Amino acid sequence: MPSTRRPKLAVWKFASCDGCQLSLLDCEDELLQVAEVIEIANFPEASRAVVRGPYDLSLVEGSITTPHDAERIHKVRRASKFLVTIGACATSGGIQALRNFADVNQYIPLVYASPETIQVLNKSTPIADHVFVDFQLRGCPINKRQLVEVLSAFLNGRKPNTPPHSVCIECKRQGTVCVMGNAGAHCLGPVTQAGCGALCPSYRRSCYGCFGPKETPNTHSLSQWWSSHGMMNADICRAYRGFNAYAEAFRRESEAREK
Amino acid sequence: MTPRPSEWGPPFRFKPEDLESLFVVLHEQAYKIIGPTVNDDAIVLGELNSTADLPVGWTDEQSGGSYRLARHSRPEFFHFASGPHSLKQYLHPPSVCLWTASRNGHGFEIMEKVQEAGKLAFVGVRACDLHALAILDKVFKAGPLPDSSYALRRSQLLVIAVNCTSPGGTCFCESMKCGPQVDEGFDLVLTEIEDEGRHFFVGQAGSESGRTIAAKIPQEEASSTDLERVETMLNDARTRMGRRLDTSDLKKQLYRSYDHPRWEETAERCLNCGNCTMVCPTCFCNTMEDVTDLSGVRAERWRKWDSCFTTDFSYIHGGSIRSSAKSRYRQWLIHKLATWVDQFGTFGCVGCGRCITWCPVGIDLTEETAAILESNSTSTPGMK
Amino acid sequence: METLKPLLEEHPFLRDLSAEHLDLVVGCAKNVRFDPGKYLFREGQEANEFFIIRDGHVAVEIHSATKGPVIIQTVGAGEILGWSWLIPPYQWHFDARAVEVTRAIALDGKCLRGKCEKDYHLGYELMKRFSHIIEERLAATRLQLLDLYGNGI
Amino acid sequence: MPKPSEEKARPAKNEEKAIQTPAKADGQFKITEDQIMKKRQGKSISVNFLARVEGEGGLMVKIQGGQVTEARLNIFEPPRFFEAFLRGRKFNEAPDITARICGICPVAYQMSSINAMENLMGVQVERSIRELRRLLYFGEWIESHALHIFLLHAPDFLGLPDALAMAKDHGPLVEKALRLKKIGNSIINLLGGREIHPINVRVGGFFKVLTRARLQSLISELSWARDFSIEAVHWTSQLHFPDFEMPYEYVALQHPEEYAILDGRLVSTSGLNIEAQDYENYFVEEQVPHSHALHSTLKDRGQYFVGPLARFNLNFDRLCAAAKKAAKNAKIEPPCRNPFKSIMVRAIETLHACDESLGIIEHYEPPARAASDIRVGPGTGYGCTEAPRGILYHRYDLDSNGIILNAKIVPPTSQNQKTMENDLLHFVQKNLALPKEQLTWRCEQAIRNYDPCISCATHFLKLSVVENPEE
Amino acid sequence: MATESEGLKLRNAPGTDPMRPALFEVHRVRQETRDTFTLELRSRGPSDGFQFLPGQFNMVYVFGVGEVPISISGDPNRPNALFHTTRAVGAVTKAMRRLRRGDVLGIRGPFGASWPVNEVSAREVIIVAGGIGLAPLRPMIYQLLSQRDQRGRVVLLYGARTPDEILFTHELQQWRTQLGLEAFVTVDRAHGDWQGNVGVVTTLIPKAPFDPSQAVALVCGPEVMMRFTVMELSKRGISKNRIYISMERNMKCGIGLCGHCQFGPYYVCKDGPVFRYDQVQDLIPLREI
Repeated sequence: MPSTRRPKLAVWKFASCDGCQLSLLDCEDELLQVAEVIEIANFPEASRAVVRGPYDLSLVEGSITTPHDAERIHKVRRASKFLVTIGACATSGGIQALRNFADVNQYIPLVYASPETIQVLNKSTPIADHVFVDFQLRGCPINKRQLVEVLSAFLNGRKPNTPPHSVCIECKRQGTVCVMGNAGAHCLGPVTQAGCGALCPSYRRSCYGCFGPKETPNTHSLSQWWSSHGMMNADICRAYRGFNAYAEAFRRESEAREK
Repeated sequence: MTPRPSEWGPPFRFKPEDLESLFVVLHEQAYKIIGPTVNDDAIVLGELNSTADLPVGWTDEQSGGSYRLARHSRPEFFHFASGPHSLKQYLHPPSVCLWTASRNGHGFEIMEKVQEAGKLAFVGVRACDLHALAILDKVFKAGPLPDSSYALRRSQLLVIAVNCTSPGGTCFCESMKCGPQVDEGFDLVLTEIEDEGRHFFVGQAGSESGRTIAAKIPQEEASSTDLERVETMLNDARTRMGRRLDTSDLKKQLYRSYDHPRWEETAERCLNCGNCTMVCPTCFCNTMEDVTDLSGVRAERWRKWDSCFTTDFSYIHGGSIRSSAKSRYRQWLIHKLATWVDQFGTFGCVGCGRCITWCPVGIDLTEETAAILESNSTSTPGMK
Repeated sequence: METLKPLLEEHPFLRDLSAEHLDLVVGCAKNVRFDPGKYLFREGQEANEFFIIRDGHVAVEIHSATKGPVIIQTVGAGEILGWSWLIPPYQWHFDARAVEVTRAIALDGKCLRGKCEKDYHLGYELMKRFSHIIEERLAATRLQLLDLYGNGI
Repeated sequence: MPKPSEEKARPAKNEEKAIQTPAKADGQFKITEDQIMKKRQGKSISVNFLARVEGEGGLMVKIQGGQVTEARLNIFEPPRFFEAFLRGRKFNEAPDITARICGICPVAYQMSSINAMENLMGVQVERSIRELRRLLYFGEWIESHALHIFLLHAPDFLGLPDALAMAKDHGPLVEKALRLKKIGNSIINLLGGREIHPINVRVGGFFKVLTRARLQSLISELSWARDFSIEAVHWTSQLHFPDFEMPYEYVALQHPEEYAILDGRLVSTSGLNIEAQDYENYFVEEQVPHSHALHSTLKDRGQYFVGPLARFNLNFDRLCAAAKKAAKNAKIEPPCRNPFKSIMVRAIETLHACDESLGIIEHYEPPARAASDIRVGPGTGYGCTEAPRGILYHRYDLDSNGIILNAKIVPPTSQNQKTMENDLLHFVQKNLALPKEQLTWRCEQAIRNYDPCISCATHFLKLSVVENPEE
Repeated sequence: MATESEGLKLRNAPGTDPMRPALFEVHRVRQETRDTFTLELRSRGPSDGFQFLPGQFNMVYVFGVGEVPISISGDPNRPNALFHTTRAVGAVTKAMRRLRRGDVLGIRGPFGASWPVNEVSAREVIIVAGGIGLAPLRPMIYQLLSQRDQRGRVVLLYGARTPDEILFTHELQQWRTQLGLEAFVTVDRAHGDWQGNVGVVTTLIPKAPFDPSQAVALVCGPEVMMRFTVMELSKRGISKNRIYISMERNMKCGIGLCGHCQFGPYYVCKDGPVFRYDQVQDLIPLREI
């Protein structure tokens, strides 16, 4: 229900490419309306003005990769009534979580001139590994229609329509011809959560998992199928090691195919 | 086939180049023509401007989890099996706005969305898909509270069916008694005949409007040889089904199979991605999505295709009724082949094979069902 | 004593007990009456009897330091209360408090225990009947634990 | 469920302060507020959190005895190690992986990486593919420039905190700006599938190419955008520009016929003229302790300046006629050495991008095939393109299976970093008389001249994981 | 096919689209327990009242939030007012609780099969309710008590979680004293000051005063509770074709077109929610059906 007081919004950035918070600025049609119904209280990418917290809604982008950020996220949580993570970095560690699979000892010879000046955690981890998250919006990047949907749902006190089912359902609703059945592509759609608009298949490309694992993903069966159709384990492993490599289901499957 | 002369017109024969005149007539009657056409490496349904848009020289090769568009050397228009699309896309669209509402003071008002439903003529409809249409009719039209938007779209439909003489690798309409011969629900049925350089169509009207349209096609009377040829080709098609399914006692057998170990095995392969339900021409399940704008002034209700393979599908407060993959696959298959019979007096499966072709990992409904039937004697009790 | 025999004879709990055994049981029975608020027994006390409630209403309670008495079950007319007398160390685990005027037949467990030791047939008969009651209570308790009405499903 | 630590909520007021404090790079160059207080005896300007830039950075200027002694751009955006984890990936994954370096200029990353791969494989794409790529890239220029001009940079000139505040007094302008930005985005959307991290580009071409009709759907909005860009050039020319000029060496790509965007030779205002693949022979990078981004310099010559001003000064004659005319009307011509005027140049480039895009659409014939065949082989490939912020250089070494052995990526912001600091140094020196609050704001503005893309800049660190046991 | 239990099925005013909600205004909000409340609604449109049969439900829409199925809890003989009693557990029901007098709701219905109104009229009726399950039974109680001259005894066995969560306490008292309802209430847990029964509702069945050879049983509550209740009722000797239960499933359309509420061969929305037990007894033990 709209109330007289506009809820206060804050946007926070951790390790990320900025694309997800940029999605908010990319809502060209809605941006001014958003500003009418929500007080944009703390959004450094857009404004130098900062309104003090606490914030009714915090959008958190990026993963935790430094000791400092591991502390900062707790402060953000304390300042936020409702905390929504946006994007693959924040919900699964992002592309930078690829480091989580590396052997740190192999990294040491590559360390550059003054490594002691930089403190980085071994792993890039999602926000929910550190603090309680009220809602996670998936995607690398998030879909801006879904972002507006989450904001609308928040403002109207309803559950956002961001179904956890497969990309396939979204894909077939659009009438897109399946690239897996039809072109034998190594499509991650059947194990990936919908939300992007089943974009890749509509461009005759296989899904590469930007939205992370769907609910109850059967990654094992999909890999088996690929494997029986000649795909090498190294390639299967790489397929799951994308922008949601550290999401549980993808991580497990890639590790199983790593040998 | 038992001809029904009262409705059906006399069989006639016409040249392939005169198929164009059919298109002309349909356009004259303000129909938008929907039919098979090649797009994105598949024979899909799309709007056809002329017969040039038909997939002449194209066919398909289908098997579990695989569909390949292929060239063939013959000049036929309709030499292929079911593609990824079905009439469902048009009659029960994947996403429909049912109404919009806007707030005023304490209250709000609701405005019904006027459903657009132009006159659609479907060309090249196979028997399997016509049976699927009949099933959708039962679901959406036959009950005490029919779906008005479906009924509206349905009422403006014209069906130019084609007898199927090119069943695919995953077809089993013969088992389901839904093909390959078109036997009901059409306005005009065509059989395309091509052998030894002779290429022609045999047509027959199945309704009043079909007769009117047929009359506009340059034609000659079909000879008894022509009709025999049709019969032979259909009989031949019956023997070339890529799959089969034993439907005798199927419902009872499946009702006894709820605890069959096969479900568990299938669940290990099943991706619960929902592809089978999406491509199925009869799967009608749908969900409602209530959306709002940012200001909270406008709201909309959308109806979208849904799938029983999601956990949300059976969610009630406290959790999902069907949380295991096993229970979801079981729900789908038993619904198609057993409970559907109790609900609508027919199987929910027409044997088009789409669920087999488009399952990303090639799970085969006929194979799963056979496995259950085969070992059912040892299985545990279920519903009587 | 004579007045109790017909009562006990008809009670479902003792129905079909042999005349001989019934006499043994009757020999251990006496009438009791509790005013509201009176305790039939208290947690920790020696458990030497059980009750066949004739009328009234008894709350079985457990006392918690912070919540005070919490009722976990109520027992009413026709029901059997108490089986701690059967199981060593023969101590009550709960409090039993009369909620209203409650009349019951108290059966001397100590006496019955002795008789059961001597006569295994009687012991078996009684054990069978009590195990049935225990099973029912256990099932009901499990349902209670499910917190059915709170969470749905 | 909340972890216990969150349940012990501290008073909100303290949190705020804590939260505003930026993430610091590390121990030795950590600038805490205490330290800043101590330095007040001298004087220092510090902006802990640079707003309206992409990514996270701060700046610090130290003044002692009326002399600016130090100016630093602190980039505390956490390093993400792209070059490290590109090792072992397949060549065709580079466009999508490197796109994730930056959400604002993903197309630039995709184009540079694709150029590098195609350079390695000796692929020449057909003309219409190249044209589609230019169109896609122009979409990014339009989107990124519109964002920077109106949402990030203009508020400084108007003394406002942000574009939303601007919308109050300049409503129609902000609405038009958003419309312009949207047009850039819709080009990317149509050709690439989505605005951020498009999915349709690949080594060799595209996954799917569009029909003429689909492309033509862009025409009417683009025509509007072209007209509005002329207005935008005029509008920006009316802003007040601080009197500040520096003797920069500008570096940009140069193409014989085009205002270079996709390819060309690297040239500079001081006579540099090399093949892009010789980049590493002429440019070096060094690590500075206060930043997570490497500083790039020209060997023996030091700092240089890439981006719109560089392109404008080096390639002015290749701008479309309309852009040249608009520049003339706005009284700006090369050489322009006032970095604050980059806002005008962006508007001019936007006009050029709209004009060129219309031309591409008008002459578009769909290619016979969406992508050329490619042959995977070992070798080294180089790619350099003009991101909205300046040249973006990629180099890859592949093995015979197309697996990446080494990757090097030099984004524009890291190349401009030294110049930015130098600007600060001189700008502050020149404006010491300004009240501190105003000077601070001006310093921020001076940094925003460069449209710094900090997320890009930081990925650049070579592998620098420090073993740090997680608690 | 479908249920044999009687009553109106899928009734809707002629000429209106069953997918389009009718507007109702909140007339009164009554907080029943900590999380359960009753809304009294009045039609906004021209209306001769809201006719329904006991056991039927409506799809209730809160503007901008969503729609949920909720059984009707009012008196079928007072069609001018529509009552819904529900617990605030999801987004929609929580939004419902925030509604105040004058706020507007969308209503689609009434839908579904009712309790066997005619079959019970000359018989003894034993009603077993658990928790919020009393709400769908309340219209039936009203109905039965209104015909008490023509009928046998009505026994209500009602289990709630705690004494604070007993619904309709005031009415229970009234029904008991004025209309002769024999009501027995039990709670799962209570403090020492509670004078009533403690224990699950099934424990009331063995001693409840009804004649198993005559009585019809109506049961509503969580599925587990209904399973055990049917077991106890069967022990007492009521045959399964005289036991009725009311089921809950996910519903989106309410009229059998969306598929969500499938329960074996049934659609709970149109073949139920009220089922005669023998119709579903083979389904009940099946898991995840």
